[in-house]
Amino acid sequence: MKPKLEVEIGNLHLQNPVMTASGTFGYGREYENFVDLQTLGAIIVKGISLEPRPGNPPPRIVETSCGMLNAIGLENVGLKRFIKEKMVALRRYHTSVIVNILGNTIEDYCHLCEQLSDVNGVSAIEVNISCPNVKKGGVAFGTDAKIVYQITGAIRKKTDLPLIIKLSPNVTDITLMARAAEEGGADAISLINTLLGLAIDVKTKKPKLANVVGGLSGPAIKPVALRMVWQTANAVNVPVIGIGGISSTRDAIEFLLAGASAIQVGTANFINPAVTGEIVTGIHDYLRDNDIKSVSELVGSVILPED
Amino acid sequence: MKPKLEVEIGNLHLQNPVMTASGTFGYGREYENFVDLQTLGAIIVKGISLEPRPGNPPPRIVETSCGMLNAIGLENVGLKRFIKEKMVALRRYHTSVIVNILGNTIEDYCHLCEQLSDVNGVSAIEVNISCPNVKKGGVAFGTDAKIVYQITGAIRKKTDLPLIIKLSPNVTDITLMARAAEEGGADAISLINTLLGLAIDVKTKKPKLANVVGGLSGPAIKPVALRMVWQTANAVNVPVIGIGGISSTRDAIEFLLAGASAIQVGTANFINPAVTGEIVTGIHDYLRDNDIKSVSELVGSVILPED
Amino acid sequence: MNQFLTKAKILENVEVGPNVFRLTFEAEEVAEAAKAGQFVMIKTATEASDDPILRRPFSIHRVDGKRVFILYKVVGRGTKNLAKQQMEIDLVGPLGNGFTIPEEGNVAIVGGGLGIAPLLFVAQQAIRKGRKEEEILILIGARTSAEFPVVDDFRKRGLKVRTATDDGSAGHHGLVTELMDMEGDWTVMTCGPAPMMRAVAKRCEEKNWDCQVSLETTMACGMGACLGCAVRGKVKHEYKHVCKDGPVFKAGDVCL
Amino acid sequence: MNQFLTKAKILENVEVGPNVFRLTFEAEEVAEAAKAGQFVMIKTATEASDDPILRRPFSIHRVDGKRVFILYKVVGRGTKNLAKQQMEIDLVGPLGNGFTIPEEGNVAIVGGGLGIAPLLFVAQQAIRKGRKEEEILILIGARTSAEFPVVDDFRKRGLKVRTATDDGSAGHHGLVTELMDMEGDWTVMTCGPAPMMRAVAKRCEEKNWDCQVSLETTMACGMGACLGCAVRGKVKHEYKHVCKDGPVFKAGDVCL
Ligand SMILES: Cc1cc2nc3c(=O)[nH]c(=O)nc-3n(C[C@H](O)[C@H](O)[C@H](O)COP(=O)(O)OP(=O)(O)OC[C@H]3O[C@@H](n4cnc5c(N)ncnc54)[C@H](O)[C@@H]3O)c2cc1C
Ligand SMILES: Cc1cc2nc3c(=O)[nH]c(=O)nc-3n(C[C@H](O)[C@H](O)[C@H](O)COP(=O)(O)OP(=O)(O)OC[C@H]3O[C@@H](n4cnc5c(N)ncnc54)[C@H](O)[C@@H]3O)c2cc1C
Ligand SMILES: Cc1cc2nc3c(=O)[nH]c(=O)nc-3n(C[C@H](O)[C@H](O)[C@H](O)COP(=O)(O)O)c2cc1C
Ligand SMILES: Cc1cc2nc3c(=O)[nH]c(=O)nc-3n(C[C@H](O)[C@H](O)[C@H](O)COP(=O)(O)O)c2cc1C
Ligand code: FES
Ligand code: FES
Repeated sequence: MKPKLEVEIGNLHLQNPVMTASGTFGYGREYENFVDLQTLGAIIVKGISLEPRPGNPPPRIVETSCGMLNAIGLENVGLKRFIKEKMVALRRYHTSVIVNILGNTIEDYCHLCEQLSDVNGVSAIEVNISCPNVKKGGVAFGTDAKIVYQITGAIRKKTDLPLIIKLSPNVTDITLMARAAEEGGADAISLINTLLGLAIDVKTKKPKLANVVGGLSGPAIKPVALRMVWQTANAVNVPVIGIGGISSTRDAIEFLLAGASAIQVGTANFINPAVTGEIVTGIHDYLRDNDIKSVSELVGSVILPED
Repeated sequence: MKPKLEVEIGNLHLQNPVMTASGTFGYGREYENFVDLQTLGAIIVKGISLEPRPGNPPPRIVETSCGMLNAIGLENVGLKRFIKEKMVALRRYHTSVIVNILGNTIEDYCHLCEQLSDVNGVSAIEVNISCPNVKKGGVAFGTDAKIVYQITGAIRKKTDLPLIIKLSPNVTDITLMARAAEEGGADAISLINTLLGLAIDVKTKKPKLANVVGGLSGPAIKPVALRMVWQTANAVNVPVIGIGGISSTRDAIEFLLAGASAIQVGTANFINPAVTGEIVTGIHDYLRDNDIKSVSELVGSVILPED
Repeated sequence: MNQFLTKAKILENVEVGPNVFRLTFEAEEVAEAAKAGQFVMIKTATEASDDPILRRPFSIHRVDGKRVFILYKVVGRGTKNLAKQQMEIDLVGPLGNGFTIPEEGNVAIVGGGLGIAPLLFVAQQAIRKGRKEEEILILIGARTSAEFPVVDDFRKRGLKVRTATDDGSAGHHGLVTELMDMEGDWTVMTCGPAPMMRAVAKRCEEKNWDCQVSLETTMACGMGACLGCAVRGKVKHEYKHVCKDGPVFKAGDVCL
Repeated sequence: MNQFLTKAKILENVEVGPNVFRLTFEAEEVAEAAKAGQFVMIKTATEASDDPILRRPFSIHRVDGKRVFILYKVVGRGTKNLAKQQMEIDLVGPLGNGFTIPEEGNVAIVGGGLGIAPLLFVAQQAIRKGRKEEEILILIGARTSAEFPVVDDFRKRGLKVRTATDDGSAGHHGLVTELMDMEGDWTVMTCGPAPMMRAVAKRCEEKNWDCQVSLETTMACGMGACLGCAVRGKVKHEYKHVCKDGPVFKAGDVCL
């Protein structure tokens, strides 16, 4: 019997739990030579703001051990061009599209939400309250439980679309942020965004990124991400979407076992542009080989030691 | 002219800024086949508690991408045997010995401090308030600024030895913890301890560590450590000791540039048991090649972009 | 646009100059789709390793049937690893926009150091487009004569090559731009260190010649997804992306 | 104790059985210092890579002059990387405590699967200690006959070898412990999968034979510094460290 890959994230139905992490898959079509976009659970696009943003000056990326730092600075085409160009192209594929949004103020987020709610083809909204790169819209929102509650509540009123709050890992207790988002009305929590990091060039004595600090992603951060996903899944009742260093089917399964209802693949797209499709197949095969009928059976089924 | 490698950490004088991170160099002698212990800035020994601790059940370590998780569980010989056996052996070397301590209560820490203050050959005390492995002595102390202040103040009264408070990176704002330690009377701040992480075996569905979660160390965490060291060095007036993924001279220089007055080498000892000696030589050569007269000139000399 | 992810058999990976290697691999689809100036992204970590994590971009040096050639210099971790690989390589390509070879007029190819790598392919395509040997001029600069691994490859094709070295050990003693004393209308295609390309572009501006530059920058995805490969455009706060808008740009479109 | 950190020249790294490789390298100091049962820690990442980060422990299979032999099975990332190395390896050793070869009496060597790796060295040393061939008995178990890469190496030395396979494809059809029907006093040295070693230890206890087991566990440092390689001792909450207290233990001292 064919195992069931479908998952429900609130009232968002996905054909499988594999999504692309915002900012690592462009607006989707960049990867069409390597992945049949229609086989993905969802495409999450690069974070969109009300107005276009040019992003940070270069250098914007630097490689680290098993990871990378990025300070793209949330460069994006802005809401208008996104709707007019990118969304039109994406609608041709029969794949769920989740729009990641970012703003400088709660009002920005509310406007974005309102306007995206009417756009044909948008399946859900993921709210980036955690990007460390832009001073105003970044760290401040995502590291204070009160503000997380406030912003989620405000956006919640503006949309009936499934609402995913994406959390920053740069906090003492991730479960407080997750609970605040849940109480604010989030349909799901996604985590983690990047860890704040720094690299210095010892020859020039200058930071390797023009922005000085950047966000750490990739396999290096996987253990931290997995721990936070596990903690969060045990702390909230809404579904959790796992992100952080996922590069293989095995990684994806780890996150599902830890309690993630679905996963996102980020940096790994750069290393293997076909990886998302491979993970969809891989999860299917794992379920089949282990006689598991449905992904949902796997979710949270990690076996803890008794003591 | 020979560059000057000496550094002062409060009133602790070190012949150079290279130390061994607690828990990664045993009680020192384990490495005597590979490093001339007398060339090191200081040896920081495995964390010592009042009573011996057996540590956690196995498995205690698991490799991750460019890093490792450990849940040793603070196994150690206890204060008595440490003083009677390990310290006696260490005294034969003319190297500064810094004792890392841990406890379950503030009283434990105070007792340890008092008793170590009288031990011949102990150059300084490093207080581990950050180990994530043992429920009581770990996370709770190191992630609450009030408690950091309290514990530092209490210990401060018990010893005239240089007092180093070692911080946990699992916090929203590392500078708050650093300032609390400074206000409590710390002579120096060392950071970072390990990041809390998790790994799951997809075959058995069990966590790979018997303790479920463990501490992430190694090159994977270097960008996070460097960022926190930079933030902390800009926030406090006491010296900062940089730790986290340092595996080469270049890594060590990065930390010095970011503002660390000295550095500790941890996980890298496992990969290259001679690495600490190589870094001492490497820093010397870097100073010479760049016409820098003293390590202290390098400290904090990162060049930030103007904007 | 046709782009491929493939494991290609290595036919040869040999040192052809000091720390300069030529890698030859079999990748029919890539060879067929490739245009001069495009590049491939190569994974340099071994199959059982996650580090170095990012692929490395390399220009296509030339193609011959199913075979693709890369000319690269060992400068850091990735290229060190690459120099050890002898069985197969994992690559993505061809990526980016190539040089635009004009339908008529003279073509000057100006390379500096290893910047010469993509330029043999340019000459190859110019000839294929019907350009006569005498309409093509190759100018190559290097620090020293030891750094001319491909001069002979141009000459073998009957192309005029003039060289310049910083130390005078071969050709003109001085800068390669000092060789740009041609008359008439030229399209100049250049790749090399930034200061050299700046000088070439300046000379072209003075002469009113069309100038195409091939830029390098750190890349993560190589296909327009990460936005990491930004370089400054001519307008303030306008950025171009080397992997997607380039790597070949009109000199006037970017800050060199 | 003499321990060395060294880059050793690889003389051979070849497949000698299904996924089983024999690595031979030149490391005079290590060869001289080594005792049967000790191990080395090998870096499997390439020089320009941080991953896999931890060294991997491998028993010394045997030594011959300056040469050291390792017998290893490709099971994961580290051993996959190792199987590709052909120039030199970066190693630390010899580490740990070896087998204690008794001054007199019979010696039985019981290996399961690749657990046979350190045992050839035991036989070699027993002979060097003046033990006669007939005082040494080699018992080897495996799943199938394909997994006997070193049986001939024992026989070549004139040693008695009896084998057992789970599938009956060679030797006794059954467990290697079923071959432990010797009479008299024996010292038994064993290395192999945990269930097999448990069974061997149990048989030894019944017969009142001295039993030495060689344990495996994940290691980080290999030299007693990290305390990561703990195994349970016989007392509750007492742990032994494989790299320093072992890898060879008296069967009675550890929980198998
Ligand atoms: C479109 C494109 C085409 C290229 N074509 C070629 C080619 O044909 N032949 C060739 O030898 N190289 C080429 N390069 C440069 C090549 O990608 C780098 O040399 C390589 O990535 C270095 O990797 P590494 O790991 O060895 O060095 P690293 O360890 O990453 O870096 C070593 C040194 O090189 C510098 N460096 C790293 N990457 C780059 C880069 N992309 N550009 C400039 N400096 C860099 C670093 O700052 C550092 O100083 C090209 C780059 C681009 C963007
Ligand atoms: C003292 C000692 C001596 C050893 N001698 C030999 C030897 O002579 N020949 C040989 O082939 N192997 C030997 N081993 C085992 C060898 O170290 C492991 O097979 C190797 O570390 C696996 O590395 P890997 O990266 O290929 O596998 P990994 O990717 O790390 O793991 C692959 C699989 O092997 C398991 N595994 C990993 N490490 C060990 C381990 N140390 N013990 C048991 N299972 C493990 C993992 O759980 C996983 O299932 C020895 C181990 C020790 C501790
Ligand atoms: C180049 C880059 C750009 C990113 N841009 C965004 C973004 O616009 N919005 C967002 O919410 N997250 C962004 N992220 C974070 C990723 O979506 C993801 O949360 C993070 O990279 C961790 O996952 P990974 O380790 O799989 O990459 C970006 C990450 C990278 C590497
Ligand atoms: C195996 C192991 C044991 C450790 N034990 C201690 C300890 O007892 N006390 C302590 O303060 N830190 C301990 N640490 C943390 C290190 O001292 C260091 O802060 C951390 O590993 C980060 O540095 P690294 O990346 O260089 O290893 C331990 C780390 C490891 C890997
Ligand atoms: S390298 Fe990713 S957009 Fe250019
Ligand atoms: S492996 Fe480190 S103590 Fe044994």
